[in-house]
Amino acid sequence: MSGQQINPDDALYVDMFIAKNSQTMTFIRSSYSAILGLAAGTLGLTNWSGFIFYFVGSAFLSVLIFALKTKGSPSLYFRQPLDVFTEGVLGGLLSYILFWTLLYGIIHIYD
Amino acid sequence: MAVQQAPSYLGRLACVLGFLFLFHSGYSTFEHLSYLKAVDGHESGLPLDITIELIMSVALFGLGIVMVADDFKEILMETEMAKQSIESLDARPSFYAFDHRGRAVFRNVVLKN
Amino acid sequence: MVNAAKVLQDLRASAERKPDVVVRLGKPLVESGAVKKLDADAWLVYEQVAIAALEVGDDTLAHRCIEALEAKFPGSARVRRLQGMQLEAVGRLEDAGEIYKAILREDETNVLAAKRQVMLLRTMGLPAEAIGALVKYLDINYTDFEGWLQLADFYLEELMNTFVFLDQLLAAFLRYAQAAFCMEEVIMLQPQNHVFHLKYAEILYSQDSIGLALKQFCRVVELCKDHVRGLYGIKLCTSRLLKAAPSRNPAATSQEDLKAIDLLATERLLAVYGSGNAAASVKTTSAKWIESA
Amino acid sequence: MGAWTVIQERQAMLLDPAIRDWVLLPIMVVMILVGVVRHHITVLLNGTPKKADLKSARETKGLQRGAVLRAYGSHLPEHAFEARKAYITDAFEKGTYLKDPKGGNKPKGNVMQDPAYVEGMMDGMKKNMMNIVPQTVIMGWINFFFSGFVLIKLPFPLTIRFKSMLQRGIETQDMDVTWVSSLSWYFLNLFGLQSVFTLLLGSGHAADAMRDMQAMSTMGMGAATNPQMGPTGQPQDMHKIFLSEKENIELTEHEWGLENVEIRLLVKYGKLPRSILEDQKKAKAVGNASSSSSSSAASSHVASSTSPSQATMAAAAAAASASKKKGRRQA
Amino acid sequence: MKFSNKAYQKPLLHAAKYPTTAVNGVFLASNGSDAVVDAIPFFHFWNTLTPMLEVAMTQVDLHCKDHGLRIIGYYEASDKLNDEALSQVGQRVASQILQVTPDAFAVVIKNTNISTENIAFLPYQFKEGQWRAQKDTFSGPKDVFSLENSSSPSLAAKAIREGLSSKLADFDSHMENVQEDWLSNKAIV
Repeated sequence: MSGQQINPDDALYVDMFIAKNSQTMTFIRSSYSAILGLAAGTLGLTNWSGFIFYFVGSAFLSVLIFALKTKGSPSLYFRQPLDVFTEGVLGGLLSYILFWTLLYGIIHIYD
Repeated sequence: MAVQQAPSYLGRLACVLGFLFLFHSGYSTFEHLSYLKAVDGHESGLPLDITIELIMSVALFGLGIVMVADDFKEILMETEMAKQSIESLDARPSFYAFDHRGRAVFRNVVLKN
Repeated sequence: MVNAAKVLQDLRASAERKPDVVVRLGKPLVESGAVKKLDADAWLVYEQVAIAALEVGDDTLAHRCIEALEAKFPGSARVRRLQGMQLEAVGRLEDAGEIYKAILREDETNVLAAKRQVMLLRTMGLPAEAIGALVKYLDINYTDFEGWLQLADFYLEELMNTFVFLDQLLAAFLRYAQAAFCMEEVIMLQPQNHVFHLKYAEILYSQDSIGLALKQFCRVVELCKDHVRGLYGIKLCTSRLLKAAPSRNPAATSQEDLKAIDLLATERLLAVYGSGNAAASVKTTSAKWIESA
Repeated sequence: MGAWTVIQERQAMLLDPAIRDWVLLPIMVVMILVGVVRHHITVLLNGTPKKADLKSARETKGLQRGAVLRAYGSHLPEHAFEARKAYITDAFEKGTYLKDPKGGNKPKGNVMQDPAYVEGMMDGMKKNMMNIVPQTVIMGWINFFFSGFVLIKLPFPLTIRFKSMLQRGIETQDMDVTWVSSLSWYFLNLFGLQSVFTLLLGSGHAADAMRDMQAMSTMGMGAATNPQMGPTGQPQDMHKIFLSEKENIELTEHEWGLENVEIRLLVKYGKLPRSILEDQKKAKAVGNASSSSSSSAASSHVASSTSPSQATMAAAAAAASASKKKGRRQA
Repeated sequence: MKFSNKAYQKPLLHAAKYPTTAVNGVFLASNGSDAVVDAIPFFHFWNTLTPMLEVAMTQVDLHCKDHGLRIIGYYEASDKLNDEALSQVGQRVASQILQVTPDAFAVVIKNTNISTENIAFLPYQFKEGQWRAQKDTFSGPKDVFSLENSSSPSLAAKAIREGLSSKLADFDSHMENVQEDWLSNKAIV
């Protein structure tokens, strides 16, 4: 069992900053999914249209992050550049459903 | 390093405005629906203006929240290390001594900005 | 005001020791009371300004900061440590020692107080005892790389002093070897930090292990692109090794590699000096050095 | 299924707005408030870390020393690594780092008599209680007052399998799956409010539903994080751990990371093709395989490659390290 | 040895810029005269390590050849307040200078005098096989060690008060940022 090899090809990362960035991502994603949920509920979306709305909204947000936050070069901030588009999307889904249901119920179910 | 950045006031404004518009359109929808129910009309989709307001508010909020959030940090070790000087990496703040010349040098000096 | 707080924060983060700058910026903050607007950061600023004030001899300012901290956190070990430092600064070393002892009596694992005790011994002019205390501390808190760095510096500081009994060269060799040992521990704890490799490399060079030093200097530049000090180190080592007879040690760098590395360092150094707008005289001097070495 | 939901849609129930005002929203608000309050209480509780004693700190740090050497020893030159290896294996063998170097061999009889263990367990219990109690209370509150309430309807259809989950507390066969009972609304909130807490409290907050779930399953196991306790909560024989670490260290072969650093540097600056490194790696792998295939060949290989200069160097290094250690001890 | 204002001021500013660590550097004189015209600051950390000292010394040598100067002395300030002894490292460097320049000297900065009107230099000369502190110097223009401008100490104190020291660059800071002009330090003269 040999010790850890020094491999020049492995880029080295600052763990603290990886965590910090994913925190920032979670912050953006979760607040936005709550807002998206409110909007979807107000619109009275049901079934698939609601989920499609969420993913379209998330894609829009990803583009915003890509353009404004990473200035078009996500590899500087994420280990995989695609993380900009995927990180936190599924995590926000539960909040989205909650607020979607809430507003849908308040506006469209109750009289 | 955990350096706070100046908050983005523009971003905050966008968030607040987005939320207000969202609230407004939600209220409009509510009123619209209760009106429909009052006149016993049939629910058939929302009016276009409310839909547009909703979409706009969501977009505005997205823009705002992205601006409000902290900037990303560059995660490559090399860029981070290259930014720091030898003195800061070799620093040992818990091992400060006080018998150095600092007190003598600045004893007669009023340190002003 | 916002700006001063920001600079202070940067200085805290980088841990650079610029007490005069901190006092220049922090004094108006503390005296005007603007520091309270910084919320949670305020207490960090108080601590930072207090220590800096002690370093430049502004005892009233230090006292003010420490009192504010004492009022907020009565009896806190960290504040009492500051009070100890205050006593240290004015030369009441015995009283300071009592404070640290009291802190350790309550919590024997308080590393901050233990470290202060080490520095207290040094201030008392007992470097050997300070080294002993630090070695004892590191035997317990093995992972504290700051402690190892300090121990390395203690050994290097010893080099400044006059040796009475030992043959000077042998003594110097020993000190360098001890410092190198400490740096090895630091490198194991923080292998990605190029500065520690650099310090280790310079110690090895001082110790005349040029071959090893070269490899460490190379590692520095590998970890931190175009690191000027590292490149200078490489130049120095290669020129010495190329002049000397080729080593028979199979682990040593081969002649052709030496030449290639030498060329590379030359090229990078010239590029670094060429890209910035360094002063003309500095540029010509360094260029001459680079080409002659 | 589609047809089924359409029919259900037509026979929609009418919900009393009072339910919305007095049940739906209050549950949500209470959950948010409880989350915030609990966060602050947890912060307060964490404010007083318990004091460790010096000897057990030394014990754990000593063990760490071995682990660090194994993981990062490759950054050191050969002589430095070997000197440390020799020192640490010796120290571990003798139990230098043990709390009680002489009698450290026997584990204590009854764990419950060890105050440190009991304290650690109480600490973990306290934290877990902080997680469980509020949730249990809210659940009891909802069960007591609002059981059997239908609160809201999901805007999307679900299969029949979700019925038991969403309509807890309502025993009807025919109601559409998308109607949500009060208890299920509670669960929906528990998971969906994460983002709200992130916004209110910042991330890493204590009002984390996932943590609640874990707390429920590891109740009373708070002391498991204590390094002296095995996974079963039993104190372990530290000397045995040290000995096994010693064996690991002995098995660690030193492979110096700076062996080819010059080449790597040249590659980094594009002076040499990248393939050179791969060729080297392959050559090394082949060399290793052949040397391990027959031990006698390996030993002769080692013997032949040890040139006189190397031998003297190793001796000098050993001497230097010995003197260093002596120096440190004397100092 | 007559110290010009520049040669007196730079070491003090160097010591004031890094008040917590030991600093060192060299003095330069014109060829064929013993007037000390300039000083070049070297290091403020890792003073006991030799590789960068070698680089700095050879670079200063080259600089001198270009400007018709020679290295004539060495200065250092201990990090400890009351320490005015020439350190081992200082003795070694000064002895090296001595091999080339027979009139070489060393100066230890008196930390207590840095921002006062008093002269803050304690000169050392190599006599009878070792480096000895020369007490009773700087008493007048006829002395072995003297100041070209008698108001140099107060000028230096004023410069420190005004924070001029932050503009000084030594070899350590030059290697962190090659833009910094450590050889002539034009920003402070």
